[in-house]
Amino acid sequence: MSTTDQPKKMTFRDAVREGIRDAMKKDACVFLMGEDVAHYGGCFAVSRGLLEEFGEERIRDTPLAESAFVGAGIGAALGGMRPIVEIMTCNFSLLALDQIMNTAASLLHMSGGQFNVPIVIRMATGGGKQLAAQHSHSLEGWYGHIPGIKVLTPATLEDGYGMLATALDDPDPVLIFENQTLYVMEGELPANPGPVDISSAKVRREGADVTILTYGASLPKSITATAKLEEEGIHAEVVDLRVLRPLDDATIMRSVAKTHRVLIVDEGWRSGGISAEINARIMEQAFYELDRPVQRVCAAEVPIPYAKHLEHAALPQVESIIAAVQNLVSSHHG
Amino acid sequence: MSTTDQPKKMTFRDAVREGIRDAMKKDACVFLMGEDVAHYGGCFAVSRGLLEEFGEERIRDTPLAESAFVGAGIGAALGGMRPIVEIMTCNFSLLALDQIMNTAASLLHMSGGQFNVPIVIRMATGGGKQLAAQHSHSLEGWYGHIPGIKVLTPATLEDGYGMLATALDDPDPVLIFENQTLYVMEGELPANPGPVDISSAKVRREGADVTILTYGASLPKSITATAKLEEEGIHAEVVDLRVLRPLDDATIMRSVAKTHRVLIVDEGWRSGGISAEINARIMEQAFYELDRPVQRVCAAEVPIPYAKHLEHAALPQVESIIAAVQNLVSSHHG
Amino acid sequence: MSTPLPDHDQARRLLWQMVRIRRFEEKCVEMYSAQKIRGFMHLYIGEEAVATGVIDQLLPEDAIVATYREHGQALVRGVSANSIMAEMYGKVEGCARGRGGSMHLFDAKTRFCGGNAIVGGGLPLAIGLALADKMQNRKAVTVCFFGEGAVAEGEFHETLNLAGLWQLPVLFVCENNLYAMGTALRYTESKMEIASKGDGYGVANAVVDGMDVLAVNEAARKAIATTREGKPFLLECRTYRFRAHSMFDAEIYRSRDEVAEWKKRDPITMFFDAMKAAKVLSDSDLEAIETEVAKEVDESVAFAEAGTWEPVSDLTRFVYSEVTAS
Amino acid sequence: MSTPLPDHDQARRLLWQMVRIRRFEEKCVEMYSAQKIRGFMHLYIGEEAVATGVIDQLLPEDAIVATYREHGQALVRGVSANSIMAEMYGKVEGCARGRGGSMHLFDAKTRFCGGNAIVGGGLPLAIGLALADKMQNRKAVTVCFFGEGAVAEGEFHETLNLAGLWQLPVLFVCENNLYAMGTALRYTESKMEIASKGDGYGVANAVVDGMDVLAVNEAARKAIATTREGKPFLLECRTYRFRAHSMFDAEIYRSRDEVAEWKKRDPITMFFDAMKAAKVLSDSDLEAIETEVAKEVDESVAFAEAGTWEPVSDLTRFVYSEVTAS
Ligand SMILES: Cc1ncc(C[n+]2csc(CCOP(=O)(O)OP(=O)(O)O)c2C)c(N)n1
Ligand SMILES: Cc1ncc(C[n+]2csc(CCOP(=O)(O)OP(=O)(O)O)c2C)c(N)n1
Ligand SMILES: [Mg+2]
Ligand SMILES: [Mg+2]
Repeated sequence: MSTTDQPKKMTFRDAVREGIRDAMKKDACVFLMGEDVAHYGGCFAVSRGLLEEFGEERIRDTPLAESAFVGAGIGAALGGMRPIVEIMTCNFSLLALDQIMNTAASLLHMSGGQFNVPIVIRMATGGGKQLAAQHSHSLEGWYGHIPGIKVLTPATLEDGYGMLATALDDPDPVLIFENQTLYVMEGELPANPGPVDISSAKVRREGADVTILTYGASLPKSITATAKLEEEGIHAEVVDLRVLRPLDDATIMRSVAKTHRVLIVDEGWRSGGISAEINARIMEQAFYELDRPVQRVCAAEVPIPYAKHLEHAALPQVESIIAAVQNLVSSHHG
Repeated sequence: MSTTDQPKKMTFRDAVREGIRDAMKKDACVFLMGEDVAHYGGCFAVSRGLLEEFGEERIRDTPLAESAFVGAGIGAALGGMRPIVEIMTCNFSLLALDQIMNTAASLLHMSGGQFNVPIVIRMATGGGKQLAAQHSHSLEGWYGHIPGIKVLTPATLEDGYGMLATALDDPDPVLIFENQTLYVMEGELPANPGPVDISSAKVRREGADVTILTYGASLPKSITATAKLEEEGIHAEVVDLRVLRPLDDATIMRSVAKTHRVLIVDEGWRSGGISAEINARIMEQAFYELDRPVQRVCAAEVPIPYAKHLEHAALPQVESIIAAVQNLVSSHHG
Repeated sequence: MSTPLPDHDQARRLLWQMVRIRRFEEKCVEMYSAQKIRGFMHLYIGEEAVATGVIDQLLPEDAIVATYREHGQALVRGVSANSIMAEMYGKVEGCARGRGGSMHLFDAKTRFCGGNAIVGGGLPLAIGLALADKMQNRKAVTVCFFGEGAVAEGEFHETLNLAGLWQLPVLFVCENNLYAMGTALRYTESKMEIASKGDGYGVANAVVDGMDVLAVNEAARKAIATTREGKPFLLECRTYRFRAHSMFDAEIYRSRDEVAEWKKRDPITMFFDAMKAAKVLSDSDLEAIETEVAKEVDESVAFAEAGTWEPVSDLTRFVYSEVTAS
Repeated sequence: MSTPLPDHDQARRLLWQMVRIRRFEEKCVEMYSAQKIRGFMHLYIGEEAVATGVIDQLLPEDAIVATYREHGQALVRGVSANSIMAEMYGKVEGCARGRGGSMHLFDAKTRFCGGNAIVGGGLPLAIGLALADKMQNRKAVTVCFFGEGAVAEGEFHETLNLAGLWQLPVLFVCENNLYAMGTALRYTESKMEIASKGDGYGVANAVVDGMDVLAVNEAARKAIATTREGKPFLLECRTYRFRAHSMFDAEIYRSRDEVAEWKKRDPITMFFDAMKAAKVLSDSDLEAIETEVAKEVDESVAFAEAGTWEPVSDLTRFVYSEVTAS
């Protein structure tokens, strides 16, 4: 086992790789398939080395055929395997969306409970690397609309490692969105890491003045922002949503009831993103707790541009988070 | 011309057909393509008779190849044509989503303003006909997340006829979602019908007590509900959203400021549907106008089942709208 | 009929299955008119020889992936007529609790993996099932039925390539009935030969007269022998649907003459006449079958009528599994 | 080189275009290292003969659809080196205002319809452009470039079928460089011959040595003659990329020997040596070209350096057109 008694320094990428490796060691039914996962070592080097360790059958390169290999993963799951299907990035997942929505998400209900689909689909998500419009989508929140799937967004090494294990144990389709910019994030994987729950949001930083609800790449940005805000005497609480479907309403509402002021930070496009749904739930469940209307910092509603300054302006940033919080806690009405 | 000086009795289906016919007569660059639009006469008989009138080139049957014929429509639009591409139902549009999001919606921005895409994509949407999970999606609200496209949801004969003309004049991609259950709706097409605006919501019924924001098949249901509510002395205003992207915030907020109580009725799944975005905008723009938290009546978060009673329970209905309104206007807090 | 004569048992079994499909679906039409069945319903009448001939060759461990036109496949596979009729009634006793209806028959016991209403949607699923069998060293095969209309979909291409590349035990059965809804093959395929498309993927293939149950049965036997050795196979069955595409089709796209012409090659009549001429079956066999089947069909209606509605409170059950992760 | 000898002008033009691509991209690498260029950048080095040979045969009214590996196509088509370099710098003077970067070069004037970063995504677009030309009775053709990796995508299949079915004037140019990122063709195609896949769609096809610019040029001439008559054509060019897939590729999937072997067939060297031997070109031609190209490339850097940033306030421009519906 690659797990140890000591916490280990590594990157988020390494943690995801360890998660895959340990899952494959534990269960012979687990296999990884996707474009360039084997001989190339994974587009983001996540699976580097795994081909040598597990062989071509279980670390399986696929042709560029997103619909067929995702569908094949669904079929393999029905057939008793525990496939981890990697779609290189969520931008290409649109090609497999029919299989995801019309098959994976629907099969159990539509078959009256007979055919559950224990597939895990991993994909990279997000912008920030100047990859332009067709390679910078953040679609995780949008996927959260689909009943029948679960949507995970790990943003810590522990989750990068542990969510996969839990997802593989889950009898239903689980989508894991790994933000591209997090792969290089360094941290410590706890000793003897294991599965983590995939049902709760987590308070990553306590604070009484304002709640920041966020996930993924916006989590570290939000944490950085709170340090700055602390200097100004603003104590912000940061909730890492972790799971976008099903949302953990209880943790969200608890924090709302504590701070009465809420900012949602989401790298997805604003209209109809996960930020909208959270707004609606707070409206429905905690309206009378609010001192101010909930605010959002999201991606601008544009295909994300290549130029650095434009891309920067299009995405949530530490500065925009700070400004939004300052505005929320200022004494005047919005 | 099929237009006349007299209003004409017809169905919504006929109105859409007249819209296509008149557009094709007016502009030789307009053509219709999609599965079964020609020799079959259209899955919902919308294009019945048009093959005989315009011939195989302009009423063009396609193979089952949603991605390629939608992409071909985009290319034809770039090449100076004004294609109307029919995707039989929105359920199958998932197969073309890459072309819609990554090409049609992105091209103009990504090319720095050089390549606009004047395509119109029509599709049927919605449940209510016992067609089960894979044939009952209501994805129009979900499509509203995508910058670069416009999303129309005609629910009157006038809009069924006129939105197409305006959409064809629009230089950018426009998606028109025609609710399946509306095709048989009877009404009058006004004399000399013409293009209608595709930027505004419309108050279809005035009322001072509560606002119902809705569109598509839920519009007639809402209107029916208000008649019942009227008997109880509840005066409900009904706003037909008409356009889900871009949303007409001004009309929405005007009604909110008038009634202070809002119900959104949407046949899409609740979480992350258009109802969520409207919630968020009211939160942001009219929070202090609200007497009560905004409420939603949406589709249950399930793949829509076949059995009539289950399907009925899964979708917004006159009764559920009435109950929600009653709850909203009742004197106690929700 | 160039295939060897079957023995009495085999002939009787094939005839019986075809008659079951025919009579069952005729009853479905009746029940549709009586508004007991709703939604889309696609009939297999005219195409019975295909499902019958193919599925007859399967073992219990094999899997089936079908389309929305799958009553025949389900019946032959052994999904009970009762549970299918109840499904179409929308009753909880149906093979999908009434949630799927005609287009979504499911039965885990017989590895009947549905009923899929997305054209081409079942193809990737089939190779996945086959991949699972292969990776777990099981000798099972997966049979995937689809119409000729599905051949134009990208998924056909992606799937056949993977099947050929990974040498997966899948039998692809193309039910070429010449029309996809109302669109004739000549409007949808630049090359109308379906079977030979397998060549482009290194997938062995054959064409068979889909109105001739013996020919289909024999072709399936050979194809499955290949498949069971771990090689994919594409079998094109040339057939015809005698009825409209679904219950909503005015059939303006084909002539009555064309339909009449094809009906002369009714798979049931043709087969029975040949077997009778060859003295393998007699009129009394057919009579007995008809009686037996009539009883089965009537019972299925009674069963469906007596069925119950799933409580509305169960609507949200099975969006996710009820067994939680261990 | 079995193709007829070109005259001096043609030979010079082909060499010049190839050298332009090579030197321009070498400069791009430099600028990438200097962090002036960011994001994904895919080099065409080694494959210059393909774009050069094909695009040389086009008329101004023809359209081009390319991939994310399209610097070469853009340059040969006449998109200015200045505007391409500025684009990669992210400057507003770039051919897409700096919004597209290396993967999304666009130029309406030359009907250069992009730069597409979705593998296979350009194929449907190309038949649509061709359909528009055909419906409007224009004699233009559309050329669609794509890698051999795209062949496995469903869109390849759907698109070739439509092109064959509707007889559309598209030249499909498959740049078969043997790898899709790090995945060798043998891991992705059950049948590795690309050109002959056209047969399945009734699309005429040919294979050509993609390292031999004259052979490509001649094959393209013939293919385009077919295309201009309204028939699609699939031209497979066997080539090789000398560099990594993108700037992020450790190239663990192929051996240095293999790369070295292919470099012996450098399209520029091979062509120049042959032309020199045939006395069509001389060293001084090459020198003049190098000087000319060096100047063009240097100027493009100066142009890009001098360029300006699009104001952030313009971020939301062109999500929708600025001209409103009339
Ligand atoms: C992806 C998709 N597109 C369109 C449809 C609508 N549709 C249902 S059946 C059908 C025709 C399919 O024809 P074919 O594959 O030949 O099968 P057949 O009905 O003839 O058995 C169409 C277009 C669909 N269900 N799925
Ligand atoms: C639909 C899609 N899937 C995956 C990718 C990631 N990707 C970019 S280039 C590439 C390899 C494509 O290879 P090929 O088509 O042979 O072109 P080449 O890069 O060799 O020129 C991959 C997998 C993508 N851009 N689009
Ligand atoms: Mg058919
Ligand atoms: Mg390649």
